[in-house]
Amino acid sequence: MADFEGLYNYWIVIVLAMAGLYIVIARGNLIKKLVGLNIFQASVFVLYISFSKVSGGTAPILEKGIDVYSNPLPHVLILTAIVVGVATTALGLALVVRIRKEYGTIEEDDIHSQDESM
Amino acid sequence: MKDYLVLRVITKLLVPFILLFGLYVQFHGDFGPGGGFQAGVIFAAGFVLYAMVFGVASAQRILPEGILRAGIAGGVLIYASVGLLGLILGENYLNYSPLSHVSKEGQHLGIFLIELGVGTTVASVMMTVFFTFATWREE
Amino acid sequence: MEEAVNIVILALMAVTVIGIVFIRNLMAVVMLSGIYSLLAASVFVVLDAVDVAFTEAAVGAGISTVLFIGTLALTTRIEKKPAHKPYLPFIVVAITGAALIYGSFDMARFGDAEAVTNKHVAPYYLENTKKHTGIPNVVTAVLASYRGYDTLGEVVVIFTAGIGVILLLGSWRRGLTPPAPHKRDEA
Amino acid sequence: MLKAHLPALVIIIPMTCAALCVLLRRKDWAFTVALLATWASFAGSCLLLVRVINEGVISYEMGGWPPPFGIELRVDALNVYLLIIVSGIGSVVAPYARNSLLLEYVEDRAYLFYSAYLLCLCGLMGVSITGDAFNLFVFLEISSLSSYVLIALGFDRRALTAAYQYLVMGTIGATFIVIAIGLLYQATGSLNMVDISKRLPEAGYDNTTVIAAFAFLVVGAGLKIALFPLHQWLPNAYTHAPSTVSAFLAATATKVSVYILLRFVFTVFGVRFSFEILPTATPFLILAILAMFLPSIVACFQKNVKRVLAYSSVAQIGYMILGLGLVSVAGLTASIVHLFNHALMKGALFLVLGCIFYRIGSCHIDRMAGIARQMPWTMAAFVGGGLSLIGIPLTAGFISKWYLILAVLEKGWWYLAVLIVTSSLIAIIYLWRVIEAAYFREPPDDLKEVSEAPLNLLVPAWILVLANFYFGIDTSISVGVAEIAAKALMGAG
Amino acid sequence: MFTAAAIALMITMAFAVIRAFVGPTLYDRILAVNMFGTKTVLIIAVLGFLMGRPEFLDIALVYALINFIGVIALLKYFKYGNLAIGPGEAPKSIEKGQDT
Repeated sequence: MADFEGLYNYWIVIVLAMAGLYIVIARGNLIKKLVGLNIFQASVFVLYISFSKVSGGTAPILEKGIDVYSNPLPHVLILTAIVVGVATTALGLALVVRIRKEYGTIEEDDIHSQDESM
Repeated sequence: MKDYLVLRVITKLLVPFILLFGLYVQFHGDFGPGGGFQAGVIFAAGFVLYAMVFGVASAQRILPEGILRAGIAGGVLIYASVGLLGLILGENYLNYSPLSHVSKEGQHLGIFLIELGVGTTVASVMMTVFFTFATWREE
Repeated sequence: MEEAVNIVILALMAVTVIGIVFIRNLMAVVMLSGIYSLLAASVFVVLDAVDVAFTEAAVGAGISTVLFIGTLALTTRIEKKPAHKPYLPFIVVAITGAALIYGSFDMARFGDAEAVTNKHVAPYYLENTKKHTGIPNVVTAVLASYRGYDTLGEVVVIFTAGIGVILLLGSWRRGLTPPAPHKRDEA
Repeated sequence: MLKAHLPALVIIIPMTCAALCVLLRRKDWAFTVALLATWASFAGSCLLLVRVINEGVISYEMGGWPPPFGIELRVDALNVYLLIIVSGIGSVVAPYARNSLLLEYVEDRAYLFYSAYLLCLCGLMGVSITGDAFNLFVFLEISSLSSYVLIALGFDRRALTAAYQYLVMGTIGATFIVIAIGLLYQATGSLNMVDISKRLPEAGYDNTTVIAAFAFLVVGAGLKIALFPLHQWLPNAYTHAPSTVSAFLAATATKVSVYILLRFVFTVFGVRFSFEILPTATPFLILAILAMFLPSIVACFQKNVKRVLAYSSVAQIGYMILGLGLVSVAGLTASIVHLFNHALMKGALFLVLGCIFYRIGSCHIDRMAGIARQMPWTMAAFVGGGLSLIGIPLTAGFISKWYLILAVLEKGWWYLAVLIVTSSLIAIIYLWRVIEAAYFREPPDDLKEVSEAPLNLLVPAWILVLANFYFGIDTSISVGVAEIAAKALMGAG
Repeated sequence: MFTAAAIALMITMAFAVIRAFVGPTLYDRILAVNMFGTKTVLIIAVLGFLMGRPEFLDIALVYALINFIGVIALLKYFKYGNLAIGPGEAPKSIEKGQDT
């Protein structure tokens, strides 16, 4: 299994991401779904950043006497992606608040049964 | 929240420092970690703290809705117009080099300005979103 | 040392996620997700992504948590017990995870300086940032100048979220009855 | 001077105007700004089309940084085709929005509605024009976030749950696309689409990372397209969204997502990788055929006409994917032409439904009984759009089916041609139910007094209906550009 | 020296996570979250020195701030069930019990 050395880091992150995705798909509570979405996205971000690490490198802030820097590009992408993520969360939560007002519940099953009885 | 003297005094002391720190992050982002987005969030966090301890109503006296909405749009406009400036000065959109006679200086100035735009929009949006959530009632 | 710290933090993240999956008290879930963000931010620090860590801490642990709490204040605190067994989601997640792990086989190994990711575009930024922009923080320079258009998009995304929240929640208190249809034009 | 900067300007104008709307805060000013912005970007797109036809591919370096280091806007025939669709529909729908019930509903926040509308337009156009994989994600999210908001503005409370469902599924889709882009970056070290496609052979076509990237991309884009088994969000979203929004999104949003799939599968991964190394053509064809039939059959049993049209949209996506799965210039031409024609017919039909909703406050098939007597022009427009949807000769819908059947026959798969015709017959069934109710049934008592829809709603709807007939006769632009685009896509591999 | 500190901090972080995990009451959890935040601040600072880039103290500062605000939000929610209330306004009671 020496071939896979250096991949374990990715694998842990992948498992974390999948746990997040599981929460999104399997749970019926609207807030919990959003928490899951956050975890899913945050884990994907960690995966991206893992790509950028260079052993022995340091943060890409140029300084005299340092030669090896980690790759700055994934950092930039993830900065943008985090912002997109929080924007999505804010909108999702606003929708949850409105849904709670209109339906009186934030459970998917209850909402379905209310819609069907209409 | 009128009984919590410690909290109120600490908050009063702390908020200016948080805002100052926000400004530091805004303008120091070129040299260390940080930048417009982070600064905007920290700046907003200062007001969020104030609003939580002294009530949203008093926070909104300092930053009324109109100013925040102008900030939301203003940041985007600052960013977009810095880009347009490059276009008017004969280069491609978002090229900051012609902002100064030395290309490097122009880039630096451009980055400074657009980070300002980012910070404005982010801070205004975060505060607006928080105020909206906090003051929303079911009836 | 860094590797070890990384592994320990990832393990803590795993524990946190397990907690989030099983705990039904939404308050605790939100708190744990805040912890998850803090841990992710620590991983970013260990992996040299300080700017990202900065943002994740401010956003994930700060603003997101406060917004979640604000929502809980307006809704409810306890999640209902799931009614049905989640076989299908489990299969979906297993397939997705397997695809990602399959995809990882040919990835550059963790920390490999010779990886193609670190050879093509990235060195250009590290070499030229100082010359082109005079800014030592490469991330800021790439963010604001080389990929400034992305950042413009990012600001617009935040702008969209802002007006979206106002549209959805701002002053609907007057009542939500939609306007009646106009059967004919009023004279 | 401005001509050189057109690729940037068509995006920047709606974006800046969206911010201006918020700053101006007056309903009428916001309306004027939005109208001018959509028209300006439509004019810009038309000029770009002329330039692309004359000069070939245009590359615009954002910020003056050469690709792959900076972000490149890359305009070829396919890009400009999408730009025309989005901005064209946007220009027709913007004046329509002014008098709809939606604006009365949002009242003093009308300016925010226009802002969100412009952002959605800007996001969709940004996706269509960019040459950078990650930038595509950013603009995709601008359009998605604004469409969640727009959908949630529907009058029914189910609009909220529909928007939430779309938000969750859309975000999963977008995150899958991000994963795919990350894997591609990991394999090639680049984010520029053209650069990635050049460097992929170096990474090796048996590279597991690239294969996984392909899978994530197809699923992610499939979620956004509402490709058949991943379509659950679409019927709810389009049914409960306000009519203006349904018309705009149904005509543009899924088209842009199909574009993402086309662009990645053909340009970035390349024909050789996507179809020769990986056996993906057959799965695409099977999904396409399922999508052509199952949602159509479901549509036949719906009571809400908007929902009928929404399911029909899912079915129509099947035709586009069918053309893609044929992997030939003819098939791709049919797909791309159908992007355009479907935008015209669905835009027209949803706008007509908006007119009906304005008068009777419902799109339920029983409430629409006998409506043709009170609103003859409106229902005539519906029939016109419906004919195009079915694919009657001399309409735009016929052109796309014609090319699709030609492409299928070129491969010698006559049974597929039979399937295409059969699925059109199903379209006759579900549209006939509506027409039968509107023309041959007695109206409900309380709706006998309804009068014709106001002109400012009727005119945009009729413009699109007439466009359906125009592009059913004169195909030089719609098919001509689509052919250039299809050849470029196939040749890129 | 810094390594030893980092290890010790890591262990305390693990304890804090476990406490947040098992509860049993929400106040235990809040305390755990608060303590966890403090430990993260410390570990970032320590890591900054370990990696030879002490300017990362900036990040530690942000953590400290954000953690403070987050905990205040939590506590305010528990006390008043709402985040907007100001001094002198009447608190709205929230549903009690069901804390686990």
